[in-house]
Amino acid sequence: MAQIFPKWTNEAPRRILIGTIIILNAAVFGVWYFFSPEFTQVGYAPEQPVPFSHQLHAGQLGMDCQYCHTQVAESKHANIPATQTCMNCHNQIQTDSENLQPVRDSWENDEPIEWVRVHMLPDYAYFNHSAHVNVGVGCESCHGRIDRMEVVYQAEPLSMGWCLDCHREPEKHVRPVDEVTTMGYEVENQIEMGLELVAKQNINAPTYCQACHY
Amino acid sequence: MSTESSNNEIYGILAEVRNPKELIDIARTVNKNGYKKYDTFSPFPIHGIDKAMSLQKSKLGWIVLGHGLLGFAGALAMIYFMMVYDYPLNISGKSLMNIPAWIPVTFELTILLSAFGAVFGMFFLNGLPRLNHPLFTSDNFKKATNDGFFICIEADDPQFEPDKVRNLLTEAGATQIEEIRDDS
Amino acid sequence: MSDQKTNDTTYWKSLNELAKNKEYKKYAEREFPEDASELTDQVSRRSFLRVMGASIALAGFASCRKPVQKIIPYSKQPEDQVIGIPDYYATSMPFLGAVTGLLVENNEGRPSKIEGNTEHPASGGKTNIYHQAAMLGMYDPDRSRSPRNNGEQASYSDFASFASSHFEDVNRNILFISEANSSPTLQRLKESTGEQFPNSRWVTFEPFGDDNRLEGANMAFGQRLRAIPHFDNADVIVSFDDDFMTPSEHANSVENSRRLTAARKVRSTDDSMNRIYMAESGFSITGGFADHRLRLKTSEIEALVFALAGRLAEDVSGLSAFSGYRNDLTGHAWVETLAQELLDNSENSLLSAGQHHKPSVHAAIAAMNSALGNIGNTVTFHDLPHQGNESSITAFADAINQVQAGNYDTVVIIGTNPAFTAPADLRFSDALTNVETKIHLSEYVNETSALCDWHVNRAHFLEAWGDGRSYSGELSIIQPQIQPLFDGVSEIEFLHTILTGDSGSGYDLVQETWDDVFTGDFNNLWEQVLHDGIFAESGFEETNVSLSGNFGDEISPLLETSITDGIEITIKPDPRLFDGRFANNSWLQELPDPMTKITWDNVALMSPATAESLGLPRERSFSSNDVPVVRISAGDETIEIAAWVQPGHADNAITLYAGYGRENIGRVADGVGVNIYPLRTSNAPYYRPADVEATGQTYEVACVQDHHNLEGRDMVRAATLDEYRENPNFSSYESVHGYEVPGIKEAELDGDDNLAEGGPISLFDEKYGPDYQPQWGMSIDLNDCFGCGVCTIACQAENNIPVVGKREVKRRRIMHWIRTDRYYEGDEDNPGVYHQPVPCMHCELAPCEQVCPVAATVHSEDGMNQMTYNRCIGTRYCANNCPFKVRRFNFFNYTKEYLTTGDDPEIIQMAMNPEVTIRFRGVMEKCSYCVQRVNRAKIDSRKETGSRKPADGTVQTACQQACPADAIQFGDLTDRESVVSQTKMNERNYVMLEELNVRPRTSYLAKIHNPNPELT
Amino acid sequence: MSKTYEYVPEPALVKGNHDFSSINSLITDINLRPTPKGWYIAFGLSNLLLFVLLFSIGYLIWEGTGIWGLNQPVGWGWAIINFVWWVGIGHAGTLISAILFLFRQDWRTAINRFAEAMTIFAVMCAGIFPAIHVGRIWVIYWVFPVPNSMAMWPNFNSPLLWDVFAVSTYFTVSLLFWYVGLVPDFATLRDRIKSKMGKMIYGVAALGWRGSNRHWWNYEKAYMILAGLATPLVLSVHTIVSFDFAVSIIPGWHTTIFPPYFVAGAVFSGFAMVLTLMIICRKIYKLEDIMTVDHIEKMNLIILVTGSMVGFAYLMEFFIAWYGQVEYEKAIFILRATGPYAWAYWIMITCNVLSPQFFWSKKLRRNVAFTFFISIVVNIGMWFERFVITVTSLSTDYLPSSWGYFSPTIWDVLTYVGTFGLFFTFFLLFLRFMPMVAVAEIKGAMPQADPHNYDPETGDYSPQEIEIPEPNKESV
Repeated sequence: MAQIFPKWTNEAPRRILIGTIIILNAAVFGVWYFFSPEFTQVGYAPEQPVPFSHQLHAGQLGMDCQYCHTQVAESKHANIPATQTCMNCHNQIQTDSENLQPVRDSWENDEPIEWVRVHMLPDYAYFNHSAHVNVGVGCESCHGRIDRMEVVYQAEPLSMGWCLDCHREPEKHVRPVDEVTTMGYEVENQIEMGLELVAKQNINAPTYCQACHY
Repeated sequence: MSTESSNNEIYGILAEVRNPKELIDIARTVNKNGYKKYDTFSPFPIHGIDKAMSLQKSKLGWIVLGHGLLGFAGALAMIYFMMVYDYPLNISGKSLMNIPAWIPVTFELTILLSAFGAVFGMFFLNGLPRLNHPLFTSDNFKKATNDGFFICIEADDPQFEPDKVRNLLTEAGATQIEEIRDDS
Repeated sequence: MSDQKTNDTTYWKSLNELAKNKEYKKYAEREFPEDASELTDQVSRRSFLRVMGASIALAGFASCRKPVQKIIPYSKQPEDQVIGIPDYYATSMPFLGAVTGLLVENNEGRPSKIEGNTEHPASGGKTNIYHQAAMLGMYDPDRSRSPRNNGEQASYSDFASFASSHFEDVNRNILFISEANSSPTLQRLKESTGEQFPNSRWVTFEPFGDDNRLEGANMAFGQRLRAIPHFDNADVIVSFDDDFMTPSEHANSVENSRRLTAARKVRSTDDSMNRIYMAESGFSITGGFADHRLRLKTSEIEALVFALAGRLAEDVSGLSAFSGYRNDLTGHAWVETLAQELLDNSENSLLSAGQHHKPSVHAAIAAMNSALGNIGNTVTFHDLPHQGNESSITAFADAINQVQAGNYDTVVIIGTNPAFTAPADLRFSDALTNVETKIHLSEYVNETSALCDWHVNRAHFLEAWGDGRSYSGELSIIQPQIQPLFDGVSEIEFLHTILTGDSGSGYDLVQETWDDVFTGDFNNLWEQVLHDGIFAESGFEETNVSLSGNFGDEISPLLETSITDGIEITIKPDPRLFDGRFANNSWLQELPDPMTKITWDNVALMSPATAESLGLPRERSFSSNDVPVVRISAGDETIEIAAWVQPGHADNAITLYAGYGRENIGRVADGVGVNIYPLRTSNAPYYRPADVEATGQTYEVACVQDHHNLEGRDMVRAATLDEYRENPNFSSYESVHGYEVPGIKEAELDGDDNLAEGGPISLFDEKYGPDYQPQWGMSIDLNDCFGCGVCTIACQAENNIPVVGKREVKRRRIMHWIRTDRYYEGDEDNPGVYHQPVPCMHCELAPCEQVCPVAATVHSEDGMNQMTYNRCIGTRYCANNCPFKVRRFNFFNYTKEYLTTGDDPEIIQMAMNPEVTIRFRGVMEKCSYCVQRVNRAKIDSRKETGSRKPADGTVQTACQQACPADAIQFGDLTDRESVVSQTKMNERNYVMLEELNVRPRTSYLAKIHNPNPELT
Repeated sequence: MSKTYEYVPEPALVKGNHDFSSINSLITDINLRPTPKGWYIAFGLSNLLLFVLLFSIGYLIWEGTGIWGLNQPVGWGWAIINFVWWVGIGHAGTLISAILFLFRQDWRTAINRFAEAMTIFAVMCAGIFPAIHVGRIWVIYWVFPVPNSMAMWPNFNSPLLWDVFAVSTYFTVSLLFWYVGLVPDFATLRDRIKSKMGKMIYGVAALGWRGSNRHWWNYEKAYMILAGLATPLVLSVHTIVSFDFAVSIIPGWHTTIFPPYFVAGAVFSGFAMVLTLMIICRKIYKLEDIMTVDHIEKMNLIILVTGSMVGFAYLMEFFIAWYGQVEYEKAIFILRATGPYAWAYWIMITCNVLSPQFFWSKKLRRNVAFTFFISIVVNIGMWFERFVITVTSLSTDYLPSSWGYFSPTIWDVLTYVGTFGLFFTFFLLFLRFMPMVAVAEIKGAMPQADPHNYDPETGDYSPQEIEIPEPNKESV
C-alpha cells in the first residue's frame, strides 16, 4: 500500500500548532490594540468651522479655561462659549481676519456656530463637569495639554476602564481646586499630596454603576 | 512485501500472527529476547499484552493531575481577581469572597483542563498525529485495523539484524514476514 | 405671525432647525418689540431665548459608531441660564372651568416635566394624571398644525382677514359655544363679544360639567353657586355617587384628595380619622377609599338621598320640605345609620352628590348640609363671576334647537367638540348644516372641525399665555413654556382676532386684564404673579346662603322617584380620557384604569350577578384575554361593547365610560374603544334604562392584572381604627401570621443603630453602604393611597418610559415602573378594595442581582438596586427572580418605535428627560428611585456643603412629588430625623414578603379603616 | 432455611456468527456503500427543518425576543424549556460511555458511539437556546471573562454563568471523548475506503492511528481517565442546569431536590431518545445482531428505574411543600395540579410516571414496537416536565397581582421544531460518514478478543465453557 500522506505531513501538526498560537496571539493583540478606545478614540481631531487655536489662546495668551467655559463649575456641561464671548475681544482685535468670518457672521446674523464635538461620551454615561472640577480634577487630566493643541483632539480614551483608573485611585490624579485649570501641573509628591487632598476634601470617587449610568 | 527499493533505509521487520493469543505469545518471545524497539499492532487493545511487552505504567495520570490542578487553581485565581480584587461589587449584599458560588465554575474548569490533559496528553505520548509512517507502506498492514495482529521489530533496535529477526519471528509462528522500508 | 407663509414652516424638525429658522426669529423679535424694558424683563424674554437655547443635551439613542456630533452654543448667551441645569416656571392647567397651578421643568428651552405648584391651593405641589400627561399632550405630533378653510390648509392670516371682513357686520346672529373656562381674560373678551355683537349668544358646553350642582344650589338657595367641600374639616363624609377624588369627576380632585387624606393621617393611636360613607352605582376609587360603601343603582341613590332627608327632617329644622316624606328606601339600614351619624356630627359632617345627579338631588344635599349646620365649616358656597346662566346642557340644547331652526348665521365653537360629545338627540351635526359660517378652534382636527368651514389650530396651554381661577377662585397665570410648536393660537388670541380682525398677542391680552386686577405697581406684582403662578388672596368670596322660600314647592314635585327593575346604564366620563379630549394621549390610554386595570379600551361594567343574569360568566378566564360582548340599546340607539365584571358594582346597572371610539384624530386615539355618546340624550345625559343582551361574540381586552384576589396572602395588611388602637403592631409579621419570621433576630431600633439592621439571620455577612453615603429608602402609606395612578404617569414622564400599545399590554408587557396593584377582598358581590403601589423594592439583599451573569444589576453604595442598561444582555433572569415582579423588559424596541414613528418623531423626543437614558431593545429596566434626581441632589449637596447627604426633602421621587395623598415618602435612612425614617419607625410599617429576607428598602404602612360599629 | 440460586449467564453481546472481519464489514459497510435514496430524503427533510430554525433565529434577532410568547411574570418560556430538555437528552451519551464504562457494562459498546453522537448534537441544539434567548445577542460575549475596556467582569454568583461554563465544558469534553473513541474507527475506515479523497479525509481524522499496542496502552488509560472525569461532569451539568431554578427564590423552583431530580430526569429522557433512534437505526441498517433485544431490555430497565425516581421526586415536591408549610410553595403545587396549567401537569404525570410502569412486564420491555412507543411518550412527558417547572412557577408566584398566563406564539413552536432539523441533519451526517457502532470497542468485547479463549496448544479459537459455581446451600 502506498502512503496516503507524504512525509512532510508529519511535521504539519507541529507547524499548525505553532502557527495557530502565533495567529491567536496576533488576533488577541490586534483586537486589544486596534479595537480599544485608545486606538479608535484617541486622536480624534475633527475640523472645526472656525480654526480656533487653543494653543494660541490658552497657551501663548495664557487665558484661563473658565474665561470661555464659564459654567464648568456649576453645570454638568462645560459650555461652549457663545459667539458673544469671542466678540468680546474680536470686535477689537483681528477684526479683519478671514478665519474669524464665521464668528462675525454668527454675531451679525445671530446664528450659532456649529462646532464639532470632540469628546463624545455615549448617552448612557453621565458625566458632570461640576462634580469633578470642584474637587480638584484638572481639565488636563481628561482633555490633555489643551494649551499645546493647535487643533483640539481627544487625548484620552474616555473608556470606562480609563475612568475607573482615577476613580479607584484618585490620589494619583487630584490637585488643589485652584489648580484645576493649570496646564502641565506636576508635583513631586503627588501621591502624598493626593492622599492629603482626598482626605481633606472627603473624596470617595464612586465605582458603583449608578454613579454614571442611569 | 516487496524487498526491492534497497536505496531506502530499512525501518523494521513486520510479521503477522493469527490471533490475540499468538500476539501475546510472540510479543513475550520478542521481549524475552531482549528487543526494546518493537511494537505490536492490533485492531483493539489486548488484555495482558502490557505484561508480555513489559510496558511501563503510563505517565498520563500525572499529566492529567497537573492539568487538573492548573484548572482548579486557575479558576479560583481568576474568580478571585475578577470578583474581589479588580472590581469588587456589592451583589445581593453577599460577601465578596462568596466561595460557595465559585464551586461550580472551579469544578468545571478543573474537569475541562483535566480532559484536555488526558486527550492531548495521550496524543502527545503516542506521538500522534503522525499521518505518514513507514508501516503504511505495507498493504497487509491495513488489516491491523480490521482483524490483523502484527508485530514489528524496528531497525533502530541495537540488536537488530534482519536475518536473526526473521528467524525469531518465523520460529515464534508468525506468517507474512516482510521488511518495511522508510520510503522518503 | 400673520405675515408668515404657512406652508413654509408650519412646524420645525428640531431645536437646531428652529434656532436657525429666520422666520421664527423675526417672529420672536417682533413679539417683543424694541422696547428695552421688555427685553430686560426676564420672564417675557424667556420663552424666546429658551427655544434658541443649546441643544446638546437632547437625549439620543444608544451609542452608535462615530457619528459626527455637533455642539450648538448660543450666539448670545442668555443671562441666568446655565446649560444643563433645568429651570422651573410656574403656570396653570385649565380643566373643567378651574385651573390647577403647576411648575414646569425646562431643559434648555423645552419643557420636560410637570410638577404641582406648592403655592397654589388647588395643587399644593401635587398633581393628577391629566396634569402629568399634559406634557405628552403638548408634544403630540397629531395636533392640528395649521388653520384649515373647508378642509384646505390655510394660514392664520387668511383666517384673520376672513374674520375681519366676516365680523365687520356686527348684527350677525352669532352663537358662541365654548368649554367651561375660568379665565378673566376670556371673560373680558366674552363680554366684549356681547357688546360688539348684540345678536350674539354665548353658551358654555361641557358634556360632563357641574351644571347640575349649580342648578341644585339655585334650587336650594336661589343662586347658581359653587359648593366647595372642605374635607379636612369634616368628621363624617357622606358621598352619594360623588367620586370627588377622580379627576374626571371633579375639577378640583387634587385639592379634594389632599384635604381628605390629610384628615386620615394616622401616626399614632391617639390620632383620629374621618369616616367616609359612599353610596354609588359603579365602583369608584372614592368608593374604594370609603369606610362604608353601598352599591345602588344611580336612580336608587336619588331615592336614598330623599329618604335620608325625610328621616333627618324628623330631628332637625330646616328640612320641612321633606318632613313626612317616605319612599322605598326609607327603611334601608343606611338611612337610620347615616341619620344618627350625621346628627351626632352636625356642623362637622359633609354630604355631597355626584355631578351626574339631578339638580333636585343636589338641592336636597344642600338643604341637608344647611340644616345640619355644615355650611360655612365643611362646605362653603361661592358665586362664580365668570359663570353665566348659559352654562348647562339645557342651555346648550336650547341653543342647538335654535340653530336647527336656522336662527344663527355664524357659529363659533371654542375648544369644545360637540360633534362628538353633544347628546345624540340634538342631532348637532344636522343642526350645523343650517348655519352659514362655522368656525372651530381646537387642538385637533376633530369631528367638529370636519363640519366647520374654518378650523383654527389651538395652542396647548403650555404654549400660550392665559389666566384662570382655581376652583376656589384664586387668580392664576398661565405662561407659555415654549413657543407654539405648530403656531397655534390660544382661545383669547382667537377671540381677539374675531373681535378686531387682528392677530393679537396673548401676553398683551392677559396683561390688559390683570392691569385691572392689580392695585399696586403693575410690574412688581406681575413679576410676583409670574414667579408664584398665583395672585394671592384672590379666592372667591364666600356667599351666605339660606334656603329660598319656595324651596319646598320647587322640590316636592321632584321627590317622586321611580325605581325600575330593568337594567339602568350610567354614562360617565372616562377616568383617563375624560370626555375624549385626552384620547390621543398614549400615557393616559395605557394607564390602567384604577379599578378594572384595563388599558386601551372602555367596557360595560356590571356586577357578577348582572353578568350572570345576562348569561355571561361571573369571572373572566385567567388564560384568555377574550371577554363577551353585549348589545346595549336605549331609545333608538344601540351599541356593542365588551362586558366586564366589576365586583362591587350595583346590580342591574351598567356603567359606561365615554370618550372612546374616536376616528381620524390621531394615531393613538383612532379605533380605540367604543363610542357611547349615541346613548346620551339631552334629557337623560347621565343615566337611563336600557336593554342589554349578550351577543355571543368575544373581544380581546388588555387588562394588566389577571388575578384580583389576595389568596389570603399578606401583601396588604389592614385593620380598623379600633383594632389598631388595641394592637398598634397589628401589621407585624408576627401579628399577621401568629409566629415570628423564620430565623428572625429582633430588630434593635435603639439610638445609633442603622435602621436597616436587624432582621432574619443569614449565612452571609451582608454589606451595608459606607458611612459617608446616604441610605435611601421609601415608605408608602396604604392608608393614604386611593389608587389614582398619578404616580405611574409621573414616573413615566420623569423616566422616559415607553408606551407599548394594546397588543403588547395584552401580552402583559406593560413597561410602567410603578404600578398600582388592586386587590378585592371579601364578598365577591360587594368586596372591599385595596390599592397598593408597587415600585422596585430596592432590596438590600436583592435576589435579582446575584442571578445576572454579567453583573448588570448590582447594589450601589447608597443602598439602591441599580439597573445598568448598557451592561444588560437581556437574560430576563432578574425579572424571574424578582418576587415583586417589578422588572420590565424591552421585548421589542419600544422606545424607538415610540420615538421614531410618524413623520416628525423629534417632537415626541423632546418630551424626553435628558437626564435619563433611553432604553433600547433587549434590556431590562425598573424603578431607579429616580436616581437622576438623587444624584443631582448629591452633587449639589456635595458642592454646597461638602456632604453627600442632601438635606431631607431635597430629593423627591417623581411619584412622591405627584402623589396628592402624600402617601409616598422618600429619603435618607441614616438621617434619623428624616420623614421617611420617622415613617418607617411607625408601628404600622411592614415590608412585603419579609420571610424571604430580601430586606426591601421600600416598605408600607398598613391600611386603617374607620368603620361604623353599627354597620359592621 | 435454604435457598438455591440459579446462575443465569450473560447473554452474548453480539448475536449471530460473527468474527472480527464480519463485524468490521457489518458496521463500516454502511459508510462505504453508496448513499441510499432514503438517506437523501431524510436529509432533505432535516435540512428543511434546519432552514426553519435558521429563519426563526434570524427573525428573532431581527425583531427581538418579543416574537415569542414571553411576558412579564413568565420571562423564560419555550427557549429555556427546550434548552433543559435537549441538555437532558444529551446526558445519555456520556452516561453510557462513562458511567457504564466504569461499571464495566460491556453491553454499552453496541450503543455508546451512537448515544455519544446524539449527546453532541443534542447539546448543540440545547446550546442554541441560552444564546438566542437573550435580549441582546450581539453582546453575549460579555458572559465570558474577557478583558475589556469597560474593566467589567462577569458575575460568578450567577447560575447562568455557571451554566455557560458547565454546558460548554460538557460539550467540549463530550466531543473529545467521542473523538477519542472514533480515532481507531477512522483508521479502520481509512484502511477500507477506496477513494483517494476518502482516504485523505479519514486519514487526517484518524491522525495516523496504526493500532500500536504501545498507543493502546496510553489510549486505554486516557479513556479510563476521561470516563472518570465525565462521570462527575455529567452529573454536574444537569445539577448546574437545575441550579438555574433551584438557586432562585421562586416557589416551585427554590428546592434542594432539583439536582438529583434533574439528573434522573435527564437520564430518563436521554435513554428514551437513544431507544427511539436506536430502534429505527437497527431496523434500517440491519444491526439487530449488535443492538439486540437484550440491549433494549436493559435500557428499558433503566427507564423504569429513572422514571420511578422522577415520579418519586414529584411526590417529594408535594410532600416538602406540605411539610415545609411555606404558603407560596404550597399554593404553587396545588395550582400545578389544579390550576390553569393542570393539563400540562397531568400530561407530565401520565407520560413520565405512569407510562414506564409498563416495563415491569418482561414481555413488554422486550417488545420493540412498544418500547418505541413508550420512548416517544417519555420524551413528550419530559418536555412537559420542563414546561411545568418553568412556566407554572413563574406564572403564579408571590404577588397575585402579577400572575399571568403564558401562551406560546408560532415562533416558539417553529424554533423548537427547527432544532430537530439541526439535530437530524447532524445525526444523518453522522450515520452516513462515521461508524455508528464503536468497531474497535465491540471487537474488544467479543469472546474472540479474549486470549484465554484460545487453545493453548493449537492457538485455535475455542471458547471456554462457563463454569457454573455450586449453589451455596448454607447461606441466606
